[in-house]
Amino acid sequence: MIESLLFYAFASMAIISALLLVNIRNTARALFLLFIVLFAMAGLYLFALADFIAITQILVYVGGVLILLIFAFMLSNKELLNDLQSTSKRFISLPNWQALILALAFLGIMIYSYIGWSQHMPQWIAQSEAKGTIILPTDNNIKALGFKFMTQYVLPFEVISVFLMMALIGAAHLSRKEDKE
Amino acid sequence: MGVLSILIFLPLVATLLILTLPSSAKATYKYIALGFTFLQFGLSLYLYGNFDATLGGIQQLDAYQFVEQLSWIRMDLGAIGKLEIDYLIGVDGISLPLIVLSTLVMLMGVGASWNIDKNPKGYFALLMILNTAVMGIFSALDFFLFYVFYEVMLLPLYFLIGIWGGERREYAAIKFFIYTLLGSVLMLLVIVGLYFSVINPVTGAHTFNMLHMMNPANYVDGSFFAYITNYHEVFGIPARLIGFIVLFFAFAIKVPIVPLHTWLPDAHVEAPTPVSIILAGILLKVGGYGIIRVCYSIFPDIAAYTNWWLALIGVISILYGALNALAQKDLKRMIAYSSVSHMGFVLLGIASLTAEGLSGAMFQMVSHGFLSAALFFLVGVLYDRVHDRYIYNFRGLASLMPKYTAYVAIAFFASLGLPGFSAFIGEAFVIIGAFNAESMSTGVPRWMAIGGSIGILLSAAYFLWTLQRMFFGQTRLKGGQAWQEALTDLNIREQVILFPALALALLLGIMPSLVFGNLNASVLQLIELIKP
Amino acid sequence: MNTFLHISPITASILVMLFPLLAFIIQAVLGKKSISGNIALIGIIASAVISLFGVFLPGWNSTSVLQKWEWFTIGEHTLYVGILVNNLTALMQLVVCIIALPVHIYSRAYMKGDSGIHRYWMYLSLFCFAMLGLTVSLNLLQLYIFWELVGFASYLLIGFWFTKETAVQANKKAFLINRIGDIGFLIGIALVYAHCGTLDLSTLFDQTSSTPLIDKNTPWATFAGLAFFLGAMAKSAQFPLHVWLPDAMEGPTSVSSLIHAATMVAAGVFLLCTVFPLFNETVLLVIVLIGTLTALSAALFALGQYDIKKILAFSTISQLGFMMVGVGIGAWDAAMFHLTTHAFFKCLLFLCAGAVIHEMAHLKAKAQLEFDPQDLRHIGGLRRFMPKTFGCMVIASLSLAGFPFTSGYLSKDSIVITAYEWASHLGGVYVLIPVLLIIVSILTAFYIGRLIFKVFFGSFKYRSYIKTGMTFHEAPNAMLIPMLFLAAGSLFPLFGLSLTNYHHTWIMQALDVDTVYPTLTQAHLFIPALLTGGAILGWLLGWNWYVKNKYPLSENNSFVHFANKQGYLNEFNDRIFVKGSIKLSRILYAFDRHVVDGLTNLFSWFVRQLSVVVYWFDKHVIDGLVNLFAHATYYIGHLVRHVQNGQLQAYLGFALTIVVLGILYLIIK
Amino acid sequence: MITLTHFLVVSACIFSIGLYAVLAKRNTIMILVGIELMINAAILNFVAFGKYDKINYGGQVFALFAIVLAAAAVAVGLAIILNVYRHFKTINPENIHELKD
Repeated sequence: MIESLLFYAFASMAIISALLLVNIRNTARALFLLFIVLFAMAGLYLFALADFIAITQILVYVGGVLILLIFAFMLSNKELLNDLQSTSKRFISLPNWQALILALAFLGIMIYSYIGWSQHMPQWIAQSEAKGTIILPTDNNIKALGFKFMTQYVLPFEVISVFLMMALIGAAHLSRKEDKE
Repeated sequence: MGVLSILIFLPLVATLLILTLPSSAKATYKYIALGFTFLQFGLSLYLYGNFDATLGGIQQLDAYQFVEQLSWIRMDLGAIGKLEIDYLIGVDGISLPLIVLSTLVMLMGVGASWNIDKNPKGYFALLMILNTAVMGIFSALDFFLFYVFYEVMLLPLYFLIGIWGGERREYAAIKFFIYTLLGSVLMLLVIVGLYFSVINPVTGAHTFNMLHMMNPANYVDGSFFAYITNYHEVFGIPARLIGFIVLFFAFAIKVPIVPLHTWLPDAHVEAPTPVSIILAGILLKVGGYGIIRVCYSIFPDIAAYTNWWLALIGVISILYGALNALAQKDLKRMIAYSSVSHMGFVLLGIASLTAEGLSGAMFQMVSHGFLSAALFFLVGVLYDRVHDRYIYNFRGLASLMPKYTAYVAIAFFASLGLPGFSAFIGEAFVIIGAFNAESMSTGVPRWMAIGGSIGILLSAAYFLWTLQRMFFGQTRLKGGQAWQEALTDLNIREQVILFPALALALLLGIMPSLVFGNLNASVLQLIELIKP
Repeated sequence: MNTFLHISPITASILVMLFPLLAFIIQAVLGKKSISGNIALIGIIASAVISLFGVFLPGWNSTSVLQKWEWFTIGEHTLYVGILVNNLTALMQLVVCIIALPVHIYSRAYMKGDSGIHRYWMYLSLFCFAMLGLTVSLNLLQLYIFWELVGFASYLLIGFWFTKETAVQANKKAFLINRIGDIGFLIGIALVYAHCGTLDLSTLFDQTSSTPLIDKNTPWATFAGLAFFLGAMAKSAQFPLHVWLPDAMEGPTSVSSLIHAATMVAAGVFLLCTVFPLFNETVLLVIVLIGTLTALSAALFALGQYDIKKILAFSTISQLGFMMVGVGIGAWDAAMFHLTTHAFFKCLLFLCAGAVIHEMAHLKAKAQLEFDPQDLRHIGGLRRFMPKTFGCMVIASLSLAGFPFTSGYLSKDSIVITAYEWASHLGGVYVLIPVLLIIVSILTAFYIGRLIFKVFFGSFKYRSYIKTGMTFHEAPNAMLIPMLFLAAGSLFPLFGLSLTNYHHTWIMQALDVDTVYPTLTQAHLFIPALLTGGAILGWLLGWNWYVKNKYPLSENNSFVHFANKQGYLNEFNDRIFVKGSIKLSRILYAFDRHVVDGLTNLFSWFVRQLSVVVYWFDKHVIDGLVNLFAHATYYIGHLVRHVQNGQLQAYLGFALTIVVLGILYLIIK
Repeated sequence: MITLTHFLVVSACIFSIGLYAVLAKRNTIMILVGIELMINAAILNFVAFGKYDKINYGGQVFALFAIVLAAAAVAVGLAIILNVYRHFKTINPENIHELKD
């Protein structure tokens, strides 16, 4: 019961914060709201029995991405701030309602299909439920994951590592000053 | 190339000459125009002198004189037959007086153009084209050729009024153009109808030859305009009647008759003096000539059938025009309306279908030709001096301009039909012919003749009233001293132009045989044609 | 016998015509020259001499001669111009010459010093030419031409002082009213031509041929007769077309005397005499009625006039009425006789009046007074100053009144007596005609008496000026001699030695017309007695009224006003005919401008509107379709172009929209 | 009981919000934020589904991969944004339409 309450609490926190995030004008605040959203999402991962993912989320996102965003934002000059302030004086501008409709359409479609699924789950889920091959709260996820990375997913793991490095190098390259030129 | 062709195309040479000369030589244009029209006048006198008055003409080609016939367009149109258009010109008693008149009026017109400053090159070139067209109309015997000249005539006039005219010249020019074009377009329809109804008896091809159209034997049986075996009807009206009415309509616009006359006052008022002269002197005659040459000769049966109505229109035109002239305050407009009235006599005379009436009508046309030319010229003299024509703005001009007044008085009295002047002979014989019509049982009742004679009274009324208002009494001018100085008496050039016209009016009034003599055979022939 | 013997009357009458014409042409060519008077005078003297010795004396009472030349051919008929000399034409021509000659002489003095004198002589010569041509014309059309030319010359002469407003009004009126008559004449000519095919007088009224060309009892003959009479009515100033003649007095007095008293106005009578064979009884009756009415009304109007010349004008009209009656009763010989005698005495009356007016005008100019020199009320007692003029005028007046020993006595009696005979032959109400004529005769005596008394008796209003050195004298010789000559002509011996019997005068003997009714001898006695007695009574009354100043009628008498205003005819004409036709013409012009031209303009407006509609259709529908394709293409392009707006979000949005749509499609499917 | 559907609904909401942010925001940083939201929604789905895959642990493994890639994307994205800003003096994507034809 308390589990459900917590889930709803996290879920509502994520959704409300996300809504606030997109509707707030101040980018700095928005970024902090994102912080909350990401925390709430991490909480939700926990309810999906993915503790390692939740921790990674906090580490990478909150600790890395978000800080990066805030720094990038803070580091860009004052004009950028002004520019941001001056834009979008309208609460809902014309493209906004288009975007809103599109977003709602997506939401509708997804909800519609999930409602469809709630009656009969995909076959593989039903199978795994029947076999009992579902992750249980008692399982050691981190160990299992470690095994998987090192065995079954070793190639993707390596590729993604290289990719990550490339991305970071690239980012560093891109964001360097080009005064000399 | 015969004399007649030279007469027709001489002005074209003048046009070319004028167009090729540089603008620096613009002083010579008028001399060129004058020289050529003078030459033309001489040629027309040559025609007059060598004319055999005993030959009738009308529908017999061998009775025409100075005939020139050339194949112009010959085209095999396959199933429709052969297209046969001739360059066929000739002169008979009907056209000869009008040709001589035209050359004379042209001469007057050129004389009156002496002071044209605005683009003389274009002006004289157009004038000479007009001259060619007019000569062509009066001598063409092929309907197609006639039509071509008829259309060519419109264009220069349009520009002459539209460019060299008065304040509302565009309006007047367009009105004139549309009116006349309406007539000629309708005429074209009938021409085509006639073409397909008539066959040249020699070649067997359809023909535009007017003389063939006058002969009942040349009509194809059952064709649209066929004479006897004709059952074609349009809205229940026989086809030949329709054809006649349409052609009459086309020429009646030119004459003009009431109620198709409204282009005339506007055109006259706005046109420059020389164009007014030519318009009144020649172009109105084209209408009368067309009725005689085309309507009456090609549709003699219908002519006999409809003449009551034509005479009625004539009488209405006489009275209506005269009464309107009485109401005018603009001198030129008054004379324009008087033209309507005087041309009504022409129609009445033609419709009477008597030798007297027809001759009278022809005579009236000739007489009105140079008299109206003289009248318009006289108005132009006044207008030249003070740029005003409003009758009430002048008073007592007789003390100021005695010579001018004398000329005006003579022209007025000649126009109102004072015996001894030509208009009298014309009007008197129209009236006599109209009276005679009942004896000849052509269907024109006598009350129309009486109605026409009341027109003579009214013409006296408006001319005398004008004379009294403008010329007699104590001198009083709207423009005051400035006008008094501007209103100089006639100069030599003006007198040289006016004198022959008025002298001719007197000469013809005393010796009408100068016209009647050449006319008579043709008129009798025409009467014969209409009443077989 | 004389030098003219070897000239035929035809040639002579052509010469008679040509001299004034020549004079006219010479003057017209020369223009303003002081000698123009001489030229005109020489012309008329030559004409008069030739007329008398070359035409009249040889031609009188011999068979009529004619000569014609081809004029022109029209249709199947040939018209001829020609000269016809018979008793009638020769007499008329002579009368014109004989009257014109003294008037020319008189004018030299009368018109002296006028600035437009050369025009005067020119016009006068033109008039003489036309009038003389009129008399001897053979062809009706030729006659008509001269007839109108006479009117034209009269127009010019009435309006001779063209700066005078009344004069130019009068000449216009004269010409227009004459025009009405001319139209009648022309219609008559046209009818005759239509039925007989010729206008040759000698052919038309050939007395010798057994079958006359004209059957005068046909309706058209009645109509033609009335038409000719209309012509004569206007020219001879018959009621109600007489209104121009009093106004025509605006011209110089010499002109009035020649044209508007003696010759031109008589041309109507002459015309009727010429075409007399055409008239049937209906027409003749109309002529009698109109003639009587004219004689009566004009005599009444004359009573109320104050202007000397207007009195004389009405007197002329009245006398012309007599002549018309003469024609109407069939006694056109009597009419011609009266015409002749009337020409003399009426011309004389005018010349005398002219002399008086001349002197009065001089006085007015010298004394710088402001009055109308023609007004009776300003004149009086002149017999002491102008005894010779007075004498002449008395003779003329007696003649006009029909006093014995004068020519007027003979001629007037001839008409009245014949009228009586005619009436008693017909009986009934026709008797009214001679009775009325007798009354008119007495009235004539009275009004001419009034004129004489007022002018020559009583006291002169401006006597005081004469005492102060202004001269007022007898007319100069140049004026007196013609007057004396005419005075002699107004007495009976010129026309026949018989004092009483007009049948014995040479004119009546020569022209003698056979009347259908018998001669009544007793009428020859009592009617002259009645006329003379009545005239004397009238004079006595007039003497009492005007000389002794016992005038019984008040100024405001409505009858006097009626007479003075000429029966309000002018006002009536002005209101009905002049205003009416001007109004009609205005209405018609408005109609022309607004309705006829309006229709044209409406039509053009309609066409223009139609073109606008068609253009709209073309632009919006036809071209619209084309444009629609273009626009649709463009719009689609534009729409698609928005997709390519370079904005990431938009691209994304579109992509996602498509995705959504795709999914929706899958779901629905 | 928290079922799969609960997770899916929450993830759908977050995804839509992220989508909205991506489409509607005038600020490139916020677009990045939106992308992050969408990625998070996807990760949530991964882990929610991953619950039923004990054998391969596919859901959680790929969730980790996704986090890593997201981090990389943000790094590169921010770098690009900064460059763009330098170049265009704005980070409003509406004003950046060099891609336009």
